[in-house]
Amino acid sequence: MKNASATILYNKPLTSGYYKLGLGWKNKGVRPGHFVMLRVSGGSDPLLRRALGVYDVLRRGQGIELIYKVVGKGTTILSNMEKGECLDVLGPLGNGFKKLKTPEKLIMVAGGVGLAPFFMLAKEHAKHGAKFLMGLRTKAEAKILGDIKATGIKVLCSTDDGTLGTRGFVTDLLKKEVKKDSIVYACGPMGMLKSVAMVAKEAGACCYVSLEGAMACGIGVCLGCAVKTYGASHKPGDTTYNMVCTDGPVFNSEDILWDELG
Amino acid sequence: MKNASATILYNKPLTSGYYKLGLGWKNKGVRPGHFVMLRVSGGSDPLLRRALGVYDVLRRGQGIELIYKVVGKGTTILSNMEKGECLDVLGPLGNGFKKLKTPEKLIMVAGGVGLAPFFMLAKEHAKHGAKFLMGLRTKAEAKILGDIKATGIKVLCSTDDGTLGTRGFVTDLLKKEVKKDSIVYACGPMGMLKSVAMVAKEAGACCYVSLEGAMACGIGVCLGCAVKTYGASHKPGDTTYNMVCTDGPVFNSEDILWDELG
Amino acid sequence: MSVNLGGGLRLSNPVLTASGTFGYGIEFAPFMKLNAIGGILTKGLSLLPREGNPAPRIVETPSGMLNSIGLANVGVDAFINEKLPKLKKYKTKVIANIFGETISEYTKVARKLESEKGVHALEVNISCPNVKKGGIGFGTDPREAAKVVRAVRKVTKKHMMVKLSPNVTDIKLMAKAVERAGADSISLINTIPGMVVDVNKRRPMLAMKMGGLSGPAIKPIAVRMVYEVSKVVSVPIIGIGGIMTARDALEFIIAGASAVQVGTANFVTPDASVKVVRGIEDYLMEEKIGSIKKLTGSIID
Amino acid sequence: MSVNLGGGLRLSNPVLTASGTFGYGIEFAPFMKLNAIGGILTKGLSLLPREGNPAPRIVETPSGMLNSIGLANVGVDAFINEKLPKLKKYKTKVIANIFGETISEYTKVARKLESEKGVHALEVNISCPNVKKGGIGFGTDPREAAKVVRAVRKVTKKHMMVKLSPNVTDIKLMAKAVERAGADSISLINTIPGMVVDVNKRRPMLAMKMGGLSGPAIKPIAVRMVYEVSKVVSVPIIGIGGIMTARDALEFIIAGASAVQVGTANFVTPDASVKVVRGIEDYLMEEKIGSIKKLTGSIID
Ligand SMILES: Cc1cc2nc3c(=O)[nH]c(=O)nc-3n(C[C@H](O)[C@H](O)[C@H](O)COP(=O)(O)OP(=O)(O)OC[C@H]3O[C@@H](n4cnc5c(N)ncnc54)[C@H](O)[C@@H]3O)c2cc1C
Ligand SMILES: Cc1cc2nc3c(=O)[nH]c(=O)nc-3n(C[C@H](O)[C@H](O)[C@H](O)COP(=O)(O)OP(=O)(O)OC[C@H]3O[C@@H](n4cnc5c(N)ncnc54)[C@H](O)[C@@H]3O)c2cc1C
Ligand SMILES: Cc1cc2nc3c(=O)[nH]c(=O)nc-3n(C[C@H](O)[C@H](O)[C@H](O)COP(=O)(O)O)c2cc1C
Ligand SMILES: Cc1cc2nc3c(=O)[nH]c(=O)nc-3n(C[C@H](O)[C@H](O)[C@H](O)COP(=O)(O)O)c2cc1C
Ligand code: FES
Ligand code: FES
Repeated sequence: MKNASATILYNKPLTSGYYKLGLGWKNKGVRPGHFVMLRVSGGSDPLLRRALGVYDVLRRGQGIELIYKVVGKGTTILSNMEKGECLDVLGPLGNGFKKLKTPEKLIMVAGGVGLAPFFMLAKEHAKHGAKFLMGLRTKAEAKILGDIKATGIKVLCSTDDGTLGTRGFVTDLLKKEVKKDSIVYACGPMGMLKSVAMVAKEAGACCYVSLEGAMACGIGVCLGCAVKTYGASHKPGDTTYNMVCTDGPVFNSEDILWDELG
Repeated sequence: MKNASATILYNKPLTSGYYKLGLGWKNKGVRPGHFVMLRVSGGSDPLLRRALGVYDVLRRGQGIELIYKVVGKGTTILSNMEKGECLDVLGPLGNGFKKLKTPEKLIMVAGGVGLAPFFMLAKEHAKHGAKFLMGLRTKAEAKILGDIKATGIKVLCSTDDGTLGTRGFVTDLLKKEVKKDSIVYACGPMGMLKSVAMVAKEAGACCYVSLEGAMACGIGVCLGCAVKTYGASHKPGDTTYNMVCTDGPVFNSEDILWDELG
Repeated sequence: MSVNLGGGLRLSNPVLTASGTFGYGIEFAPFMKLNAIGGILTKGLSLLPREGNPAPRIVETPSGMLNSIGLANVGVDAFINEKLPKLKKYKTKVIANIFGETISEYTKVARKLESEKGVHALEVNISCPNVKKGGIGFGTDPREAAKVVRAVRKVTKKHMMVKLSPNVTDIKLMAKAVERAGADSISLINTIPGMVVDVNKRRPMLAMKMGGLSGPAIKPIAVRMVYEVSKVVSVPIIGIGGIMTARDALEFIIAGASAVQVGTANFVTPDASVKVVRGIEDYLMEEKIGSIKKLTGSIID
Repeated sequence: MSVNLGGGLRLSNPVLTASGTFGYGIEFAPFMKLNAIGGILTKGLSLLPREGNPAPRIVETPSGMLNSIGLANVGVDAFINEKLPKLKKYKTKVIANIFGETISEYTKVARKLESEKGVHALEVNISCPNVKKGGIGFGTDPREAAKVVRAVRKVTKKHMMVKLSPNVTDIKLMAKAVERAGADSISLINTIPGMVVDVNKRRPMLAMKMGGLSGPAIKPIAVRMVYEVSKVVSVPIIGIGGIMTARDALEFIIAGASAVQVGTANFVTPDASVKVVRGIEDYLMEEKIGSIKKLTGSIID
């Protein structure tokens, strides 16, 4: 874990507001599900760093690659930065996804930019027969799937408008694919994660979700990114707060009090 | 007077932190001494616009050229902007220098980036025998004089370190050049302007100075850029505040209460 | 988009410009249609002209600025004779912001404006932090505030808006006091006292040492105060503080404001107020909300 | 660079880290030398562990942020048993920030810490705006504040720093009250209550509706309050509020602070506090100033 200045190697638009960002930032031990926090301005507007998942490790740990979607002030500034510019990167942060004993049972479920933590897993587990389910809004966005498809993993898509794959929600795909012994890893909008957790639960499958939460520090000190979880006993009364940045962002979906989430 | 988005035509470093900025910004009636206010950030840090004098009018009023020195947050951001980017420009603002009846008597005195309002005057009055006195820190900065020298106007330089022209202050040059019927126009740091005003006064010459002052609006409404001036009677008790942005930035040096200036 | 603030003041839309940030109105005619906004607050008017404070009077701060203008203004007479006539050709409402160092100065200024048809309402500034002798005492003590408001109430039949200072422990007490004393509406917030030090010179940046903080930096404080006040008064509230965009204005309206004032933003973007009007219109359309009234205080809390 | 704050507290330099922004200290060891700063303020400690408020707990604002963490902490016992031992190997001073919902809770926490050698001072937080029942009453009433301070004074021989809330009409009255009640030093400011509205959902952004504003946005207010307080008390003042750089810290020191606390900046740049230390050193050297003491309150006003 470190905070260090990184040089932008490339920062290229993919499609529909998605960008791919390469950073010269030495690292070791980065695992799928880890994230970093970027400082996108030298001034105080915006003040806080932005959290982005690590998409890939470059050049044997000499750099990292991220995928982001432009949604607000910080990501807009980021999208205007150019090759050669520098920015502060704090990381690697978070717990990451667990190492799998039965990777052939893995079903990854991603919504939009939620695919970020799965590229490394796809590379690793394509050969084991893991599956990748992706929810998109429309066919045009499918360009962000290029890398993942190239791993040879089995990819199934849903789109809101039916222009690619099944029309509807990615959870509809999951319903068909999930089995009792599946291991579901999910990342995407809160609403999607909640549905994924329910589908997995109904099927009796294990489910891990990568959560998002408003963050100030990323290192467990501001206590801002709290998420309500069940304590060890898992009884209704026994609840506590966990921090998305250090206890997560990956949680066992059974531990989350879903109704308490924004 | 208008506020309109302008495209950056070029933004090139000159020397020692000085930049030349070309803006596609239609205008008419811009005169020497006018200034504009640039919005260098879309966000709120920095919040306020930055004032820069108009250096030249481009392409028959299709654009303007400015010269600026990087001194702080706003000018640093500006220096990182690139050709093709847009920014809001408010102007032309201020009163500008008066039209001259006897341009052959004109002595322009500039300190550093204070040369900005004089290039247009130099172009116009080189042929009339006007003079241009310039105070620099060191020879390396002389590159910013290129355009003005090219007008053929008589240029005299002083440098702090003696590497070019006379060693010392530009006011030492002025002392030698100024006559009773001279018309002195000056722009530069406050300390320099004060000395220029004194030298001119001693010589019995007319002196107009272009002042700087912390500005929020540039259009006379915030009342922030006040400068204390003598009233019509010019008696010690009869003083008032003028606004640098609308009553100035060019003032008759006799009207200023110099001791009240920061 | 029209809004009835009661006491005879109806605005074509809920966007006003804040006192001291819009001159006497006419200065903005080159940049925008003055009729596109609900109304204009004048620079604070006093009985006699005031020169204001020594310079420097302003300094930038993170997402904000400090000012110590010192309530410089042409005086109420010159306003009536020289400024007001120029505003007559516009339909936008003119609200005169008034202040005094004594209660009798307040009432004298109010009386002079009473017969002016071109003045549609008064905003009583009990809160300016820049005048040593003046406003601040009224602005931070509910009883003193009530005295001023009652006195002005007696001499004006126009809509009387009362502008509060944020520089108090409990803004609700101030709001209740001025409501009881006869305010038709309450506007808040004025600037927050602040200071910047010039580290090189080891002096305050402002000649008067302190100034009033305005701009986006204070917005969360202002929204909170509007929300608090909306729970305890029944007169309309006008939200002020750091409004740069329509979304900022909507925060205030949803939190409880019937109208808003755009201040510092006028310096940054001269037609900021018009953009706020348009943005609110768009929002109402997109969200299918019939009127501003329905949005006011619609916060789910 | 060393600073004697009296009451037995001597710092190797005037830079501390603010409570609630530096965890229990040890979390920052990967990013900086903890010994490079004068001291560490712990997260606010209560008698029993506290879970804190529902999420969302933070939201960004222009040049600032709101938090409604709700004083979540491990409790004083767990602090002593689990956190404090890890800090023992560092030479930096450890100052325990304490709070309670009643006076007896304050004194109980203070008593538990009294015998801990690793705790070099207490900071009594009378000002946290996030606890409904708790701090705020003490923080905005001079008499209530004095009661808490006197009570803690009786049970501690350690240096007692008292932390003030800015949410008052006159900060000078609060400062004088806690000085008289036995404070060895006064730290200010805590956060300012604020609110952000989610315009799409028409809800407050924070689950608790309001939170405390921190960061550069509040710096001018904080500097002003430090300046005001420095004119009326004789105990040392510790400046807090929006310090991101050495120049920010120097503003506070020149205005009257003997030391400073770096808060929100720790989130943005984990080693911000060390950079502040170095920047102050450079400044003293360049300006040929022999000690921080000479700089404190050196403002030409
Ligand atoms: C652990 C983690 C991993 C993430 N990985 C990715 C990724 O790989 N690619 C990607 O595009 N996005 C990712 N996000 C979301 C990303 O952080 C936000 O989209 C981004 O912060 C938005 O910033 P903004 O200034 O553009 O938006 P604004 O809406 O202007 O941001 C305002 C504030 O809200 C916060 N915020 C806004 N959206 C989110 C969000 N969804 N989650 C958390 N905080 C938010 C911002 O950080 C900021 O503080 C991740 C978030 C987390 C917590
Ligand atoms: C009428 C006028 C014409 C000017 N013309 C030129 C020009 O042609 N070329 C040029 O390089 N500079 C010019 N200046 C000065 C220029 O405005 C400042 O250098 C610039 O604002 C500095 O901004 P900053 O953010 O880089 O510095 P910072 O120091 O970070 O600025 C902080 C604040 O102080 C204000 N400020 C800082 N320096 C000055 C100054 N000297 N005068 C007024 N306000 C200041 C800024 O506007 C800002 O609000 C002019 C100033 C005025 C008033
Ligand atoms: C330069 C300046 C001058 C002001 N003058 C006055 C004034 O004369 N009377 C008054 O009631 N408020 C005055 N104000 C306060 C504003 O009307 C407004 O309440 C405050 O600036 C907060 O809004 P903002 O953040 O949108 O600027 C002034 C503000 C500024 C910045
Ligand atoms: C997330 C967060 C948590 C805080 N928790 C505490 C606390 O437990 N006790 C306390 O006295 N102050 C607390 N504060 C206030 C800070 O110590 C400090 O007074 C305030 O943030 C202003 O400084 P800054 O602008 O540098 O952050 C907290 C501030 C933040 C941002
Ligand atoms: S972001 Fe600060 S604790 Fe998680
Ligand atoms: S800058 Fe606003 S009056 Fe001159």
